[in-house]
Amino acid sequence: MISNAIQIEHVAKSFGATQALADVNLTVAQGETRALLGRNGAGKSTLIAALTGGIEPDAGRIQVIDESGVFTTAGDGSIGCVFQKSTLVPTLTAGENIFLGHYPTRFGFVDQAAMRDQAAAMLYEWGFERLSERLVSSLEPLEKKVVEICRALQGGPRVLLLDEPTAGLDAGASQQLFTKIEGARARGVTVIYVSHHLAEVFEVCDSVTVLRDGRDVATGGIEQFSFDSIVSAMAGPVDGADGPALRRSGQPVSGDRDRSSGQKVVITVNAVELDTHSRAVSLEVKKGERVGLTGLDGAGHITLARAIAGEVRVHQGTVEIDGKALRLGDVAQAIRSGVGSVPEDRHINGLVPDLSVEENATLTVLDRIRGPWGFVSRKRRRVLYSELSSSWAIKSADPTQAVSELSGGNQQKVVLARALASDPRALVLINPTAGVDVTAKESIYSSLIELSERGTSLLIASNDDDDLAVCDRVVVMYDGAVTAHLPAGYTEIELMTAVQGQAPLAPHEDLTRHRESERQ
Amino acid sequence: SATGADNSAPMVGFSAAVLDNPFTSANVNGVVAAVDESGLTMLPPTNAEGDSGQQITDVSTLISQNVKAIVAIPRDSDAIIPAVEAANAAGVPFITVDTAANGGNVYMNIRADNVAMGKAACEQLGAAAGGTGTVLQLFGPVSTTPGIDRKTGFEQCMAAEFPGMEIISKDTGWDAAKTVDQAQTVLNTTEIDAIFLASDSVMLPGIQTLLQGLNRWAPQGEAGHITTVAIDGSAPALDAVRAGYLDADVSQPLNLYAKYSAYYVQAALKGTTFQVGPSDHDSQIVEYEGNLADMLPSTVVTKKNVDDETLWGNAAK
Amino acid sequence: MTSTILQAGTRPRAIRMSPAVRRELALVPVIIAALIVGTILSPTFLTANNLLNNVLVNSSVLGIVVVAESVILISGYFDLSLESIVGLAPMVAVWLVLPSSLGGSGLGIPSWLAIVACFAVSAIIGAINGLLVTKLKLNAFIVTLAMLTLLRGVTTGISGGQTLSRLPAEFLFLGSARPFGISIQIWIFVVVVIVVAAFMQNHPIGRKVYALGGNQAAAASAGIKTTKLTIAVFVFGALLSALAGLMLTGRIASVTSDQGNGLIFTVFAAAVIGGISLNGGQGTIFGAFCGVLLLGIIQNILTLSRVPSYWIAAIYGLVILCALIFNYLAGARPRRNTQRA
Amino acid sequence: MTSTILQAGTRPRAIRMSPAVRRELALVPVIIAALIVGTILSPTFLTANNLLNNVLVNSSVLGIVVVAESVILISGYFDLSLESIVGLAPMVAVWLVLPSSLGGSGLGIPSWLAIVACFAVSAIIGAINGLLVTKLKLNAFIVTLAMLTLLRGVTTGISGGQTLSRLPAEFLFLGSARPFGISIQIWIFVVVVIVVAAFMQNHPIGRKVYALGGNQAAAASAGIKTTKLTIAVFVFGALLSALAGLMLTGRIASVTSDQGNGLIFTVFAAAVIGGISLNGGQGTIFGAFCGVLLLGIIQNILTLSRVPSYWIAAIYGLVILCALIFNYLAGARPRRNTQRA
Ligand SMILES: Nc1ncnc2c1ncn2[C@@H]1O[C@H](COP(=O)(O)OP(=O)(O)OP(=O)(O)O)[C@@H](O)[C@H]1O
Ligand SMILES: Nc1ncnc2c1ncn2[C@@H]1O[C@H](COP(=O)(O)OP(=O)(O)OP(=O)(O)O)[C@@H](O)[C@H]1O
Ligand SMILES: [Mg+2]
Ligand SMILES: [Mg+2]
Repeated sequence: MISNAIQIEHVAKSFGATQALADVNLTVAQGETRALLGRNGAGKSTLIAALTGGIEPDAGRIQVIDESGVFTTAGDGSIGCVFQKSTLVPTLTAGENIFLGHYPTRFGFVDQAAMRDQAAAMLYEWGFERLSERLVSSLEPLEKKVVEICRALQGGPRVLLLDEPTAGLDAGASQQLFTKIEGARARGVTVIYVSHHLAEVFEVCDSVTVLRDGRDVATGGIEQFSFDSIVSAMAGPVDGADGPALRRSGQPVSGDRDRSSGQKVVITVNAVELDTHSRAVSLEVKKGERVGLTGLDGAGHITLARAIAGEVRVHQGTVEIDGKALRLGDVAQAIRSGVGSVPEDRHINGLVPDLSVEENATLTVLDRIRGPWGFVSRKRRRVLYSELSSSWAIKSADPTQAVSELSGGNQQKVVLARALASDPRALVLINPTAGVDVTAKESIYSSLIELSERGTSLLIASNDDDDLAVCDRVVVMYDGAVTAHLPAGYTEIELMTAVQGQAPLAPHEDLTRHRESERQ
Repeated sequence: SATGADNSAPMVGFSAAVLDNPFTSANVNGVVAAVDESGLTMLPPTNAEGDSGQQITDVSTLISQNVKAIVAIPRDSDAIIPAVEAANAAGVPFITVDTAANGGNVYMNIRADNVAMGKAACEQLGAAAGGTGTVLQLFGPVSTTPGIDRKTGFEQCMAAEFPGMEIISKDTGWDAAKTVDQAQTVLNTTEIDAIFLASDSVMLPGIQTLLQGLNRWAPQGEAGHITTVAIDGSAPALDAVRAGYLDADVSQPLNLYAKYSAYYVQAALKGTTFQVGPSDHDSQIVEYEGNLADMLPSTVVTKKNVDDETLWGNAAK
Repeated sequence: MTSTILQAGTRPRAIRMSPAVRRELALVPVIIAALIVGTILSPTFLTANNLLNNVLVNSSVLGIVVVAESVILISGYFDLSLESIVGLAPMVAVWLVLPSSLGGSGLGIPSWLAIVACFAVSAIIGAINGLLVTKLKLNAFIVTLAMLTLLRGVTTGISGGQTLSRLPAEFLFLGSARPFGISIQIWIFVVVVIVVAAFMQNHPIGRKVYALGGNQAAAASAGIKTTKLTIAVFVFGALLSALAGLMLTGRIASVTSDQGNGLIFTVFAAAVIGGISLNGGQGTIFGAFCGVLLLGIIQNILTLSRVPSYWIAAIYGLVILCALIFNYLAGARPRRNTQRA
Repeated sequence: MTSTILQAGTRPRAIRMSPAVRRELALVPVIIAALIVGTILSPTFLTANNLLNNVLVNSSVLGIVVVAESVILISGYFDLSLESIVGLAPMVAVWLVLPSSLGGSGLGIPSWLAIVACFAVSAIIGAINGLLVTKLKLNAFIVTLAMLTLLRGVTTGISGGQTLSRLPAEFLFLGSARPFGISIQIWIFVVVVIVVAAFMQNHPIGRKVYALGGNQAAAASAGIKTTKLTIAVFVFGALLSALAGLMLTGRIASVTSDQGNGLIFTVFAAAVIGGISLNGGQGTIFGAFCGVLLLGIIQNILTLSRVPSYWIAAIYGLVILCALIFNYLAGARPRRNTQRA
């Protein structure tokens, strides 16, 4: 008989006025892999936190059951968890992070050698040989994510909770993760899998639960669901207020592709070398054009975008806006020259959490909304903010609410509004829809399309296929150099190949094909 | 040595408790100058910055440098004892100035009687105020020997001789700003007839400004004069006595501290010994906490003797 | 049926004060309580004379340094060396003016020039602090701690440990002038509070300081020149502290070589009780002003109440601790203050 | 063709020291340089007598408080009140023992019991600090600052400002015993350093303290009981400081009411120069030990050299500032130290 490993009954949790979980009921069988889906703020991460004991539910009962008995905490090492937000200790080594709090000991002291060797062995499986001795603060985002996954797997947990584990992973690493999940499932490990990438869900999960407004609104075997049925369960009965109809992930937008031919060039990247040993990159974006920029982690596309936005300097080369050279490394001058930018991570450099929504949205133009005496004019600020908030549909209680109190999707819209406050001719967007749910994503896309049609040039640096699908063409970088220009209508295989630097395909090719065939 | 101490004169060490206090630094400068003048080499004074533990190390470091005698202004009479014992063990004569050591084998304590100073101030103040009214006592922290001794001398005398006077006491922490804060609050809220300043070098300029603001800075005999007596004998205080703003000031024998520090260092190097009884310079050598102390006379300064050249406040000009 | 996002927007929400305002007002009842206690304990407490000439005058120097420190704290940094500028700046000025017979330099520089010079010296010190924390990215706490030790040492060195008194009238003016019957110290303090508060609340530069302290990276990517702004903030703090030092010198009619020592602890206590967050980006100048008032009132009550002087310090510490706990219970605690000191 | 992942794994990489080790060793050449300078400046400097009895003995009390503070800093917190425990703990113990004629309580409690009691009091103070920063989430800087004021006041209150002397032999032992001809203060200091260093480096609890300071949320989600651990760290720091206080009392053969005042600034300077990060999670006890040694040597050189006394404090501050800048130039600076103090 298969017993239920996870049993959740009538669980509720509020944070002040926000009801994160209203009434959740969920049972997951031993060895099952369950997808937990829902829009931003549906309560997925809260439920995961309740399962690990990180938060105490206000009501209801949670039981996590072993084959042998009852255990309930992550503290004893029987629950492994990859949290949505990084939970690594940056000042410790990767190896120590993997064993955090559960060290192998000898005579009561930590057995450093054993810890090092075991961590090295785990990381080796992911292709990282010398990672275990390095400080986490010096790791790349991808490497950090792998360390987090290794920590979740360390000690052979019986239950695995994965909250958006593939965020930040590239295709190869994602496949490696799926292999691990497969292996764990074979050992009878119970898995809860949270993701906004529905393709992954169809690839790895046995069953699905959809949360909406803190309630479980749909549960069943994976075979009972389609892409569309999941999306409609997540969104609830549609009232049409949330933007255009949903498209299937990765599907290109229709539209007039030749709209920008003959227009003048707005962004010119002239023989930019990102660092001493990389080759020159040149690039042009015309008025009203939407250009995607992508590559593997560390390929340089993000750095190039940041350089254009004025955030970083480069080794060599110039960037021009409307023919005038930018002083790189000077954001203020970039803004004055007509560049707006959406930074890579809204939590790191997009928002000042304690300032109000309207102040965040107008932070780039403080000097332009002055009244008499040189002080900030509250009236002018409010007028500007009203325009921005209506064009981006920012939902906040009132303009003076602290931006930290908004939902992730709305916070992202504030960052977009901030980029547009200076009325830029060129907009550089880095991962503009990161962590945003499907519906919010669509409304961002439609706003971006409208913007470009009114003449703003967009450069979208992203690893998200959906972001790139909005573009007129995609520039692919590999190891600091441009390797391909793909006009809209490229196939997924073309993109994958270009991203890999057009070299002969690696073993991952097989995995990718496998993934393709499974989807069909 | 590498620093070029080619001077073959015997080296003398000096350990100061603090250097950022005007009275102590006047004292240190005077002693250093007098000892240098007497033909000995004085090492730069060490500064314990108010830390008794550091002062023990300072003395120990001086001993390591083979000094022939040590002069010290102790931070604390008790906490200096291990330093005295270390000097005793090394056979280095130990002389204290101003603050005594309460143990160990001290060659000579050169000091004035702070209790007697408090008493003298009380007598001057009580007489000038006519033995009635309220007196504001601005005292030094009782964690310092001069602070506690002056306070004790003043209060004992008040209780015994002027029981009709009420005392309001405020701790100034030997801090000019705190003195003004405390005095301002009391003067603004209470009718005060007399003020006793435990240290004019710290307190007088601020009190003067404060009283001027209250229209109470008036010389003797004019309306609004507040009977004021202080201890120390700094130059501004002597000026105030001269002009009649201060009724009296008890001047510390700072010039004598300097002179007799050099004197006793020379005596110690020669191996002279002293007995309890009158000294050869108008003072009494007494036994104090188990050691000899040369109780140098402090001078009550009034308008009559304020121009006396031997007062250190006059010499400092 | 609405989506989650819409719900978040439309959910009923009581008319709410901004957290900043709530934090400031949290102190008002405490101040009122302190006033009541004072009135009960001492009949002279609740008089205009006591409140103006004792509480406010005694708080002015402290208060100006609190304003300086608050701006630096809001910018996300720390400056312990302000207290040493309170000592050094007037020492430099007076030393330049006085003849060597009075412990001065003997250079005979006119007072106004000496005052300009001491502000210049303070500005340079602030700029060095700012450069060290921005360009070298050294920790502000430890840099300004070393600077504090250095400047205290320089003050002692210049003065040779002496107190400089017999100051020219220009220096005494700041301690004795009483325009409209109220001490100039109060006027300066109040003007500084009003001007800096207005500036921080509504001027673009003030708002940039909040953004800098709230999230330095976000401020930088919004085009704010964080390095220059940080240096400017340190320079501003140093200049205000020099002003406070000159005011203190005016009050005590002298410059002591330990002037300002120990002040910084009270400065931090007042700022934090007044709602300035040590994490940067939070708190207002008006709140800090309330913090200064509260500490001034408590100090005044303790002085009036004739508590044995040995125990005053202990009671003062206890009251501060209670005020902090009260601040927490009033929900005034900055939100994300989970860990870092 | 290899994937990025494989590339990352195989990319050539020089054999490298861990940053922690690099930061520690950064101080060794500085210490050697200081030793050379000292030897040149003074013939008495490089003698066993000077190095042991002047440098090390004087550094022992400071050093133990530095170890205590380092553990608290590594845990991601701050404790300014340690210096007041250095004063309060021995004051409580001695007060309990001494007759009222000598300023004591007159309770006549035996010395061993009084010592146990003073450690108990210190532990309670540490626990209160820990509770306030964890349960109420108050800022550690300001809580321990208020606690510092309170405890200093209590110390003055208990003693009435007096110095207590004529201590029983048990209290003097810690100052005067010289096992194998070397002061017991040095023995205790060295043993404390070795034991705490081994514990922090290799014991699971020590590693958990590093995790706590590096990222509290991560530590909590790894099942580490962060609240309990934090309180334990504060209690541990308080106990070590009480030990340091008893050692200081042994040295000066008395307890003064200002014992420990001002110590904490030097404690922070030594810890940070020794590579302890004020951001938590970084630095080692051995590094802190080197920081203590360096400051002790500099202090000793300044005393031995003939620098004019009034300028010693300034030079000391300047040297600390230079050491910090050197630390930066040696690449030893904690990396993410961009902003917060
Ligand atoms: N610590 C908190 N304080 C206040 N509100 C919170 C807190 N944590 C979660 N919430 C709220 O609870 C709700 C559920 O959040 P949760 O993070 O579980 O959503 P989610 O489903 O994981 O969303 P996403 O897909 O964006 O990760 C949201 O409205 C969120 O704002
Ligand atoms: N401190 C708070 N006080 C009040 N409401 C809050 C607070 N924090 C969050 N919320 C509410 O929670 C919701 C958004 O929370 P949250 O940022 O966790 O959403 P999210 O979509 O999970 O974000 P992300 O994608 O960045 O993880 C909003 O409804 C917001 O009003
Ligand atoms: Mg979320
Ligand atoms: Mg989530």
